Amino acid sequence: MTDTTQTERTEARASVLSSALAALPRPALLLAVLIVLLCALVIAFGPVRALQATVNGFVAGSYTGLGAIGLTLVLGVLKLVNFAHGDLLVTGAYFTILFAWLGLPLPLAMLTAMLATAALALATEKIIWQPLRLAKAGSLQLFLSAIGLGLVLRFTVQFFAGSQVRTLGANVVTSIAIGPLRLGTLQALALVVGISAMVIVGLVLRFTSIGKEMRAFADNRALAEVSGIDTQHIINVTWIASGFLAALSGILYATAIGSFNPNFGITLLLSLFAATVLGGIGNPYGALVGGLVIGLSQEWSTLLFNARWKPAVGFALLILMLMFMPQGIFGRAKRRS
Amino acid sequence: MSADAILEVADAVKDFDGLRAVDGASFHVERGSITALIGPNGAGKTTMFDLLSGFARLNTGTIRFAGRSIGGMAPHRIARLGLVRTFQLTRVLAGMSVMDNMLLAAPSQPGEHLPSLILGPRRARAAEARSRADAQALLETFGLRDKARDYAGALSGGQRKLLEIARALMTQPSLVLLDEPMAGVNPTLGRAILDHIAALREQRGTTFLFVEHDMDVVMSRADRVIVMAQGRVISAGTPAQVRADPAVVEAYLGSASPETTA
Amino acid sequence: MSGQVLTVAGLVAGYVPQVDILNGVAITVAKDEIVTVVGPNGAGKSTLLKALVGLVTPKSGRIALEDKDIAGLAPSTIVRQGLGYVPQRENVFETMPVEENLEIGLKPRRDLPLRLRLEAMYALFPRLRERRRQMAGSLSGGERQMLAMARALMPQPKVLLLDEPTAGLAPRFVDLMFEQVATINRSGVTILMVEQNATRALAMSHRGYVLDLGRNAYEGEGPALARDPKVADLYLGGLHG
Amino acid sequence: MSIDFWINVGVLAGIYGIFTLGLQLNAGFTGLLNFGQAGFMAIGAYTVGILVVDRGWSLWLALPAGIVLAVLAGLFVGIASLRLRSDHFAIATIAFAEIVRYTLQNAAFSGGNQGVLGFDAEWRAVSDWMLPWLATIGLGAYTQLPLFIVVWLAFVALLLMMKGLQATPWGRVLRGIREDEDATAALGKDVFAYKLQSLALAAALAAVAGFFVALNVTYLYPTVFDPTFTFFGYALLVLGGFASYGGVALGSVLFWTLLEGTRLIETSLSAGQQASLRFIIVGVFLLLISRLRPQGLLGNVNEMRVRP
Amino acid sequence: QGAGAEPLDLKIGALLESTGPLSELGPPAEKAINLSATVANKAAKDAGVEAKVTIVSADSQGDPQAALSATRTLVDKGASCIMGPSTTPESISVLNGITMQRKITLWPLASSTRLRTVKDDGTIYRPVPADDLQSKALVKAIENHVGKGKAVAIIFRNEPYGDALSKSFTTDWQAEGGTISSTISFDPQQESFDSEAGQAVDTNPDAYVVIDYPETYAKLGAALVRTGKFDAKKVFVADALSFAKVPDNIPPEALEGAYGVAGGSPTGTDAFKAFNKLWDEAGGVANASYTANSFDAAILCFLSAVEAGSTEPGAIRDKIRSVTKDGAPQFTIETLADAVKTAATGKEIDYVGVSGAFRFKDNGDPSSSLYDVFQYQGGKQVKIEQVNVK
Ligand SMILES: Nc1ncnc2c1ncn2[C@@H]1O[C@H](COP(=O)(O)OP(=O)(O)OP(=O)(O)O)[C@@H](O)[C@H]1O
Ligand SMILES: Nc1ncnc2c1ncn2[C@@H]1O[C@H](COP(=O)(O)OP(=O)(O)OP(=O)(O)O)[C@@H](O)[C@H]1O
Ligand SMILES: [Mg+2]
Ligand SMILES: [Mg+2]
Repeated sequence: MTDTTQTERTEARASVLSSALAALPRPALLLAVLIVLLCALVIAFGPVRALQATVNGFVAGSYTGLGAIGLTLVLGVLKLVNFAHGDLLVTGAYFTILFAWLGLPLPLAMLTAMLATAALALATEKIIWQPLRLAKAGSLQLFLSAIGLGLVLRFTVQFFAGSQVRTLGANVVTSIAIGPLRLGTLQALALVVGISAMVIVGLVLRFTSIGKEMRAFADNRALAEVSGIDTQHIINVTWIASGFLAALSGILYATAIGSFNPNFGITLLLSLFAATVLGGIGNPYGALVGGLVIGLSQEWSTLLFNARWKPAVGFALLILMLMFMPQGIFGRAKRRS
Repeated sequence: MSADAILEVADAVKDFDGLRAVDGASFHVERGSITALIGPNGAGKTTMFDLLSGFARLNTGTIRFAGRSIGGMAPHRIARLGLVRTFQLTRVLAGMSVMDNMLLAAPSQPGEHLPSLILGPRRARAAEARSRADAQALLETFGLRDKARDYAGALSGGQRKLLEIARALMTQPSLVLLDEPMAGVNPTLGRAILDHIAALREQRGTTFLFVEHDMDVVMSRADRVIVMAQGRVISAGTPAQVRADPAVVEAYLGSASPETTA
Repeated sequence: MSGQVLTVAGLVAGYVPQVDILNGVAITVAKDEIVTVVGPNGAGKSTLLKALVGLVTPKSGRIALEDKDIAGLAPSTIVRQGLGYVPQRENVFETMPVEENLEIGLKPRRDLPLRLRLEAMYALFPRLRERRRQMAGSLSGGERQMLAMARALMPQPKVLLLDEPTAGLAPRFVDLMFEQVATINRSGVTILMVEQNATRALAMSHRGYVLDLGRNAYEGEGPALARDPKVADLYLGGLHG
Repeated sequence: MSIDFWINVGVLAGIYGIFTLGLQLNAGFTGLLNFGQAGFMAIGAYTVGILVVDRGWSLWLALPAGIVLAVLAGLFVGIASLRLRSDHFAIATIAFAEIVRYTLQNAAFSGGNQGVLGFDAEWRAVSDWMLPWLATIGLGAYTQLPLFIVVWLAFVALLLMMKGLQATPWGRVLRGIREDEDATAALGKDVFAYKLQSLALAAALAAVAGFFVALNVTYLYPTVFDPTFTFFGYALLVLGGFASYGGVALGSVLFWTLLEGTRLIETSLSAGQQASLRFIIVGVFLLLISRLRPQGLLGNVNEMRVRP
Repeated sequence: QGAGAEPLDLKIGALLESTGPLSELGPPAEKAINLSATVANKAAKDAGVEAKVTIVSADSQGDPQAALSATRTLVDKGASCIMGPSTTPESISVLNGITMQRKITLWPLASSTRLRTVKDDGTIYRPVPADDLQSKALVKAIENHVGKGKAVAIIFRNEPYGDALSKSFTTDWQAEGGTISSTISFDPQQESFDSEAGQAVDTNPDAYVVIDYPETYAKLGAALVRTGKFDAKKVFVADALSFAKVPDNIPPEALEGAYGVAGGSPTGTDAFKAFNKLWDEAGGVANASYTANSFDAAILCFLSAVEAGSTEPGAIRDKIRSVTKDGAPQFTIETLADAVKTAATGKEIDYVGVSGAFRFKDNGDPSSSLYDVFQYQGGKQVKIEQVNVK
């Protein structure tokens, strides 16, 4: 008896708190928390160090976030844990090398590489994913195929290009000075492209007809089909977009980081997934915000701990955030009955 | 409140981001009765079931079941107390056979706990045999005998509903909440099931609270009827009383009162 | 055969290769008819509708929509030829707001003005207008059913397949739904409907079929079929009143 | 190629098999996407290493201690994150495993970057005791054979145990949770407690696998326990078949035969290209197998189809 | 014994990180070992000695477990010595698992002192100096070019190599009265290192010690330059960043003017130049760190086999000290044919490698205490001085 009333009382208290918090939309809440943290860091470490770490966090976050947009699309729309997504990034970067080597000027080589990667992504749909879908393969089965595809992509690249480190030759040492703060020129580019890509994809999903169809497909395939949506078209578009975005981020990554080998995709993959899930699967804003949160937490942590703990701190924060925002940043609760 | 109430709800309130789905509802259910909960679509009936079964948390108000306050209790604990529900949008365990769906619901299977499983495998097997017989009988009643070995995910819409009800009864509950048990069920089979429910009430004293839109069923089978509209209880009483209540006619029955359909 | 909007003959279909759920079903629906299919749970009624709309691929048999063979076509193609379908389960896009659900419904007919169609649907089901911004997944059972119906009506289909349209609806909406079905029918939409609320459905239908074990069991004029004592006893829960 | 080589493949198959039994219990039978299995393995293995080397414990005492610690870690992770949605749980467990790995790499108690060495003397004694005995049947030359035997004895025993457990009402509750945890809770099952048990048991299995990894490589080093281990585990799980313990054994043997057997392909390519080709072939095989048998070798195709 | 009895068909196993997290190390190591076979075969032919070297290679994947499998395939293919692997964990598992039992010499490029704590039965020979010597050379170099007792920032890649070397450097530097202004270790899997770079320059040290691989230094170096407060002339790199020519993925600004140390005092020798010429002529991947060491190790194995007149691993192992004999006639890569001729007669020789002279201690570590201090000038390694450490 007593313990029931006890739970009820704590229940009540918890609900007052949580309803106060729930009144704020979660992204706003998150923003508030981040700003408070930033202020604390500014007080503790001075504005220059704290703000520089913040700038660095944005850069790291934009690499991850941009890479995650294509991933979140495929995961959200096609329910496919694309373990090969990192390797699509790699393919994009190496296609650029290939086309530049064939004589195209670099910008043109990059554009061609993005188109080629999009075409490749579409080809994987025809060769691999479509048959599996028809066989009603479950998500873990798709995961296995994605592992296989990832191996094929990565090592095909390595077969032809070798595993030694490559560069696209961009100047990675110039930086923009904002007062005492420094931001690499190409890093700034990555940041801008990352945010633009997110906004564009977000707007397309939200407002355009194809975007709505994609969301409908993501929600319920059979119903989308009987609502007259050409589902195969949706799938194709999703792959093309995902391949294009993957190549875009792979190329940007290769350019801004300056050196890479065929492993960079697989190394990046875990953070891509983390950003995707944290932000809410299928949500491009979520992917970028998720990436930024991870980036910020890692870079901020270097103010407090030795940088060797940076990845661990990032992961620890990820767990904490998931515990406090069980729906993710942009996710929604589902009705249980 | 009535001394013989198995369930008492007082001033229950439930909000969903700005929308008040249950708005201070109070009612009680008498032990051993068959009570119908009716009301227009969106009245908050399913939400009320969610609150009763622990799937949603009350904002304010109290719920007492068999003398205990169960507001805020976890669903499994409420179920173990003997209050079991079915879902309006059916939730069968798709990747398990129909029989396994039933056996899972069997009450007090010692084999479900590792220590007793390891210490007394015999008892687990005996309980299993008993449950299997019970399940078989229920499936027979619910027209699912031939489907026992099929995956529940391969059932038709109505069959899912039937399995859901049978599974709830399998737990040998003292109070069953049925959310639109007859929707989608073939009327002939539906009658047999209603007969079975009536028999269970007679034999075991099981209490039933069910949401139903089929007024023939409500009027002919329920001892008491509770009417909800816009999150509140607007009327409660015998079928005849409720049917005569102008508020009910206005809010719910409309032209569809049984007189006009029969 | 002319005049038949929908012709199904010798239809055999199932979900897995080894098991046939439909064993040679034959039905016809003439233009402007309301035809109701009733039968026990698991008889294959939903499967029949799924086969018509292309979600289940027939193994053999003929399905024709106005003399065009549509067996084996993709659902989206079939739907664009003027077939509307309301599934029995999972019939709304749960993660999308009500209004977007309706918007998606209009896909097969890009020529119709969205605004007008939305207004028409909201006029039909005012409850949906109130809930237009709510996620469909959090609707109540009855609201959901209304949305499912409205979504299918958006593109003004020639033929409407309804799988238990009144399940879960409050009596007043059951009436409304049946009225709507009649109205829609009068406006030139042919209707094939599966109902467990069989007595009433048959009463308003031109013709009816009883399906059992994947086969035609009985057929006849709607009200007459409902009055047939054998049918009533075996399938309709006995005669009321 | 030589028997030694294949014995090694067998050892790996056995180790990954034990490891994946836990994943199968979690993912295949409870619906828990545990991607932190490598973390539990690391905890088990490092506990043994540290207790033996730093504390002077006997290996035989340290082994159960390793299991206990892994189970405690499983309970801890479970309590912290089992209430999360499945995709969040997957990411949270990966994060946990990575935290474990980085801690082991950066902390002092675990030898940090220099790892732990010299915990296996007692095992070597056993192995050396077995070798002459093996020599009597003409197998004395294979120094890895004792490990192979022990690994597979353990694997088969654990596999039978898990299979047996799964066939009980206890296992049925787990499957209920896999299908729909709310519906299972509505029937009175304490979903959380069962998930915890599932996770803790998987952690114990991971610890056992970790012991054998340690004995096989004779050295404890953090990157051995990186997430790739878990990904491989899932790969062979799916290869063998979802929700099938027999599939784990078959999948593991097939996977490792494939992965290591491709080393034997001889070409005139450069070493780098040869190595790439090997993984291309592995990748193509994985794609082919999942295309030809999407339910996995021993998976149930009907069960796969009824899932929404 | 020795000469002419039977033609020698020597198989040298190359345990390469062809795939996996360290796969950038694979191609240069592979090329170095292949070059050694070409050079050795030519020398044998010129010397008229019937000996042939073939390279058999396997992929260690940078992983102790995979390294075991890879080594087994090398053994099956008849390898008598094994070149590589690059990391301590791989080396230990391969040593304990295989090479020790079979008495096959293992030539790991790992420089961690941890390897010394393993009982290796005399099968380990390291063609690279262990960390404790190198750290002393770094101390000397900094003292010579920056001064004693100054503040040094250490930046290292968080791996056994960086970890161990940074520790011994810290001890050695502090023993000489110097201070460490900051020690920054970074995880190689990260994409950006701007915070790490910022921390390093923020302490405004007199010198930086950078213990890193080229692949990560390309990123870290760029980040250092981006801070705008970085002076590459203050940098002292450890041997993993020692190359004849700065690779083109490393921004020039990150290394121009930087100092470094190279064990065995190789830079500037004729052999070193000859090797680099050979490398460039062969085409393919650019030269990298440790290629000379891999090359030398393979040549040593070959010479030992010639000396032993056998490809039996145990026999080769016993002859390694006879081909690196102090006081015996010295030969280099340019006079390799003569070395083969002499060795074939069973006489002791002293092969002075591209990476310097070899003196192996009992534990198989090089005992050479000579180090070159070099500086990168115009993207090229230029020898500045030689230091002797004890
Ligand atoms: N999670 C939620 N978020 C927002 N609104 C909700 C949520 N759950 C329920 N509602 C709303 O609360 C109201 C009550 O819903 P409930 O399902 O209880 O109705 P009901 O009486 O069972 O109706 P029906 O007879 O149609 O099933 C509905 O208007 C519904 O849209
Ligand atoms: N996805 C499926 N896989 C395999 N079998 C199925 C599947 N769906 C339905 N079935 C089987 O097909 C038969 C007919 O199902 P169907 O849904 O057509 O019945 P129904 O007549 O619509 O019944 P209800 O009135 O209960 O909705 C049933 O026996 C059912 O078990
Ligand atoms: Mg309801
Ligand atoms: Mg049906």
